[in-house]
Amino acid sequence: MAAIASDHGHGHGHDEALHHQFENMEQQNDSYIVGMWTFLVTEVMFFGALFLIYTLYRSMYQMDFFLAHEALNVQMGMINTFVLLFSSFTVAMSVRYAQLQKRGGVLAMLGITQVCALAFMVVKYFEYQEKFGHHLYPGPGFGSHPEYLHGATPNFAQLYFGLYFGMTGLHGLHVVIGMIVIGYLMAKWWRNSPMVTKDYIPTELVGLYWHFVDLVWIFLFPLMYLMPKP
Amino acid sequence: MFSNFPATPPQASSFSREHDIIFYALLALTIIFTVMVGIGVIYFVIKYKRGSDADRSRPIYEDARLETAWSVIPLILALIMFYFGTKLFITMRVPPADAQEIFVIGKQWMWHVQHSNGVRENNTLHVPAGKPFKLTMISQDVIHAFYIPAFRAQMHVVPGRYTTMWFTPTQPGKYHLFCSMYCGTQHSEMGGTVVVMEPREWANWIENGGQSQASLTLEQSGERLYKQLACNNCHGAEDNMRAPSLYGIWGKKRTLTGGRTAIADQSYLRESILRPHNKITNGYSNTMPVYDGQINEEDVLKLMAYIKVIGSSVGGPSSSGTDTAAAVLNGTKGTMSPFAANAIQYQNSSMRRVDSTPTTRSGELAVNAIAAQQEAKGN
Amino acid sequence: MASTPLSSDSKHGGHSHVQPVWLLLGNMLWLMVLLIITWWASTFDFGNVVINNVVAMLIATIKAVFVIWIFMGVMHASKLAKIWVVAGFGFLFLMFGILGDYATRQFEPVSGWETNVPNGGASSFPRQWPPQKKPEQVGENFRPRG
Amino acid sequence: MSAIPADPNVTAVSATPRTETNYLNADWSIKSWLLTGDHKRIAILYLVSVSFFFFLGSIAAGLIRYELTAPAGFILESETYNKVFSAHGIIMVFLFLIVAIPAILGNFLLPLMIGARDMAFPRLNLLSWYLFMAGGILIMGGMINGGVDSGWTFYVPYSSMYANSNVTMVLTGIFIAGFSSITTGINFIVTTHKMRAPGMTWFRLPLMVWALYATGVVIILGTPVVAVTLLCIIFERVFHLPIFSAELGGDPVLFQHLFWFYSHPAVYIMILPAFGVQSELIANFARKRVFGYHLIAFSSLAIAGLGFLVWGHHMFISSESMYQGVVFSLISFLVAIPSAIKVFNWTATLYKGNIRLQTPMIYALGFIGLFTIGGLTGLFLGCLGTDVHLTNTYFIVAHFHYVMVGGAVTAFLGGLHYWWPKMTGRLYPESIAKWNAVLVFIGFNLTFFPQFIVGFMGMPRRYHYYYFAPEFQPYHIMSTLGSTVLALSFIIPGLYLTRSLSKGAKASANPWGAHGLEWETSSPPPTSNFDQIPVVLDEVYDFDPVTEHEQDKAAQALEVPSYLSNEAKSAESEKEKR
Repeated sequence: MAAIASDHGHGHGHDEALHHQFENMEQQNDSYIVGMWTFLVTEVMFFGALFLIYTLYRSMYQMDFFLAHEALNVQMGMINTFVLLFSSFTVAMSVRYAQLQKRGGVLAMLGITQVCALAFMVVKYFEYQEKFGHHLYPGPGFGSHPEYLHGATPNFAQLYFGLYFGMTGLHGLHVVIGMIVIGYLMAKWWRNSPMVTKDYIPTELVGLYWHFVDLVWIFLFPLMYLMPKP
Repeated sequence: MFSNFPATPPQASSFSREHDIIFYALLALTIIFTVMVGIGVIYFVIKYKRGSDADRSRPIYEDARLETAWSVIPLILALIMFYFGTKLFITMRVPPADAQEIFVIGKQWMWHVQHSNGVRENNTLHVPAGKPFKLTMISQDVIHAFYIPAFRAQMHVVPGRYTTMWFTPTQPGKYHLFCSMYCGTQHSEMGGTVVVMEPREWANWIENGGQSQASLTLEQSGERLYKQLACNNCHGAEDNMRAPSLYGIWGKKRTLTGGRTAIADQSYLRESILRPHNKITNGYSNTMPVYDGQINEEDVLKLMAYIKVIGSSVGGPSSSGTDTAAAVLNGTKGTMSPFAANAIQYQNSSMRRVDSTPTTRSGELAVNAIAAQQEAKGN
Repeated sequence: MASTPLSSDSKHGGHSHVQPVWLLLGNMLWLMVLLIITWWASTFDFGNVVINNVVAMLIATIKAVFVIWIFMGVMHASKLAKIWVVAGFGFLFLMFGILGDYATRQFEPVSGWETNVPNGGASSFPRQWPPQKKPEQVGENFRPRG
Repeated sequence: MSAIPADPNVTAVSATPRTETNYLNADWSIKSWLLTGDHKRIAILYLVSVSFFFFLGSIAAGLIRYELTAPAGFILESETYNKVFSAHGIIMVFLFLIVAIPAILGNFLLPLMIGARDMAFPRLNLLSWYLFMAGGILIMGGMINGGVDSGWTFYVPYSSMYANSNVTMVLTGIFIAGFSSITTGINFIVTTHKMRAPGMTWFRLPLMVWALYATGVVIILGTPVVAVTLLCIIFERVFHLPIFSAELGGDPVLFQHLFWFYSHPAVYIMILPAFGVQSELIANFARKRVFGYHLIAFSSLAIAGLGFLVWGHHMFISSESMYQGVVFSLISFLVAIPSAIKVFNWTATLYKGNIRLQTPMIYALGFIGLFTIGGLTGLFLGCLGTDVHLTNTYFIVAHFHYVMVGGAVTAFLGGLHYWWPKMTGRLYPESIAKWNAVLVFIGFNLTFFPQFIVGFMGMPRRYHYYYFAPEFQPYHIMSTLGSTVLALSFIIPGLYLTRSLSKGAKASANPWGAHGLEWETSSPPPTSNFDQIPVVLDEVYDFDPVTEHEQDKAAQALEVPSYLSNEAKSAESEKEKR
């Protein structure tokens, strides 16, 4: 094959945010967006497997799962959903400000997102604490206080709480990772790093991740907290 | 092949022949295609080796007809093999109605087999040639697989779920029995022998209770348990306020609360014993205690056998006393009436481990018969 | 370059499309309305639990679509990104084909297949825990080593 | 025609002048290796670590084979034996096969083949290696610290409740190694989509790139599923979250569904890149464009897609529904067709070629034979009636070794030899390598063919003892004999390839006279791959066997020795000049 010198010669006149392997910003931005979506697809499959397990067991043990779910606190779940939806909005706003290169706006919006994430985790903490206090954690001591089981068969209630802790726990882990990443991004903005100020893509990627975390919760909430009586 | 250097497993069940025909057909296809590709490769390599004077003009790089041909022809052959393989598989998965049931429990690392008349054996399975058998299997711990190469029959044995397999042995002899699903340290030693006997010989064997003795048939122990657990307090001869009667329900369609229906088969009954609140018959409330964790797998099998007997009776409890007694005296012990079997409780008032005291099978039968006669008089 | 939006770099508009505030705000409020509808629908008895479940999942899916379409900017994203979104969820549904196994067999929810007591208890077949070194060898085929 | 003549004799002389600095000698510090973002250096890091794991896995394989020569064993206890075969499976699957071709050859070649300076995400690529090493170290740690005896399939409830070995640590390692796989997959996909040189259209891509792209798709869609499934076992063992526990109403068979939903496509992660390597080798050594380029490219994608629809054929007898079994059997038969197409197309490529029987070509021809047998014996297992008897026996062991070792490992060795001059800038000794390739073929068949027979006879897999069935012994002895030959044939390339690093003759930019962008740059390539990004004007595999044949004839008339010795001579003369 012919090797002819291309116009996109390397090593002249590109800005600081451009990495060496790319020819121009457009290629770089496209690559990052496609890469992030590819990653989100793996995340979809990751949580998808858990949703599949949950769907199967819930269809098998409808009554027990319904009875066991009565131990959850719907108000707290609602509050958390509101908090996450709102934080999704603030992240979307921060991406907008990043595109317009308004540093103050970005920092403010990411700050609010951090507060929301923290609020989410605090509510989660109280929920978990209550479940632990009621001996609803799977394992040897499970269901030693049957009044909290609301009449569900202990074995299947254990299955339900196993999935509850597994799925919300993994989601919580994603929230924590999101908080760390947003914190890192905020530090970059704070220090006026050209990596973020010259290029809105890092902010956009973090935004995509955060929306995905919100997305998972949108499904988790009705599945875990709002179960109809079979 | 030489007798001490075999290359094929023995054929000892009704599936073996059909399986081997499909196997050898696939083998023929494999050989034909491999040889075809092999000869093609060798021929081309020799002919078009660098420096050879072969004609290389006008090479072809794509040919729709050729490529379609070698997509479609293998596809057709594959579909033919699929058809025959599936046909055999469906035969293997659907046991005939007259198959005699054997229960198999797998555990680390042995097989426990219970014949329907209560004879038990460990790591061996005695079956007669020419009679279909259905194995209902469950595991107590991890997943095992019940594998008899000579029968070309294999099925996983899963905890928490019954699996079934069936076969008709054809050739008397001794064959390998393997656990083929990895199950732990002594996986390779979890196995034994399948002994296929002449039908008459087997009848004798089963009559004598096999190797280990069982004083009660599965149905009899089931009935004893039924009484012990006081099932009959609620599930009487006829439907009453508290619970539906179990007489005559075997295989019947049941209407449940909420309009759903279910067939009263093994799995339904099993579930209803262990977790009755899950499927409640229409018109009843959830009053039955949960036996989940209260009774073990063996007990469920016993109860099931007993419920099958009363569930299959048409006329209810009062009709069969004398008939069964007569049947027992004649040595037919297939469908023993619960009341006949019930009498044994008087004989064995103290609970003893089922297989701890070896007694002869015939003696036991005599006891049953006497008890049944007494009972018939009482009626 | 510093004063102009970065979006002007790209001729195609692409994903650097700046979304108006009213769209983002409106989307959030609409999602919150949907959330309240979700809660309301869960308390409402449609007469059949299946309908309830379907409605709940339908609303959740609508919410997800709005998050993906507007917040995540798929609305303005490249065709490739759109393909990945569809493919991702497509394969997710493919995986739910696993449920076909359970739908096509008479599934037995079996529990209590053994007692929970570790060492025997009522069961005549105690689970060996910890596993014994040698299992009991009974029957005619006791197989000596060697 | 291209700027560089197709004839190797001319190429060797008129090769691009060797640039003094290349990616290997750019910086000698250890730090520069451990913090590199260069895809070529990462490939070398992978090569070293994967070879090490392959060595460990092979030792386990040898132990298994020798133990099985005696019906009652003579080296290991049952418990140790179980740990050894589990170690063999886990190392070979998760640390060798899934990684070998994509992460070594794929990493090295993908940017070179499409004319890019690097992968789209170099730092992610490096992270992938670190995750792989972290996973590998955890897995090895778990094996040393208590071992793992649940087999590489980790079926519950054995792995979740009954195994007394260190399953948790090993699973954590596999979980982390899975993310290494995912990052590699993301890199492949984005690089293929976004980093192609100008003029490199989709249908000018080498088939290797198509195969790697398909592999990337399978990785990112499948791996997260198995990751979360294995995580559930970790949860069950550590936090008592009962997800698959039959005692509490969970379903152990669900685990198998989820596990095979990944692990069947994982088989394609192992074999698809091998198909890619195979296409490259066949095209180059037959000096001819691959027959049915489009069909091969699309069949790679078809295999990747259909591969996700056949997981159930691992579960025909595991109490899966009969109806689903029938459906899966049908799709399994269908997925065999794209593979068959590939085999036929490779064979047809040889027709009217100008075939050179050099080492990589011998591996490639061996691949065709072994993969044909491996693929066709797969039909025995996809066919419902015969699967009932053959599954869980040595038949299945033989089948997947024919695909995995006969296919993937053979292709890996062939590809390694083919691109060795490009990777290291050195030539390997041709004659010993050629005989060794034949030895691999013999050793392999001797090892695994008897296992088909013993499997048909009913020998279950993962059995430590078979003293109760002595009729199996002759086949095990044959197999062990073959494994010894096979082990020898794996050690020899290790030795001569290592030796060639210092003693081998220097390679020109294009020692094979091959076509493809990776041969346009010097050997070894400079750190930024190309001095200038190439513009692609030609179709892929633009060989001309007729002209080449004429040139060969002319060269013979002039008594010019074959180009390889020519190459060696020129290298020696260079040495003398110095």
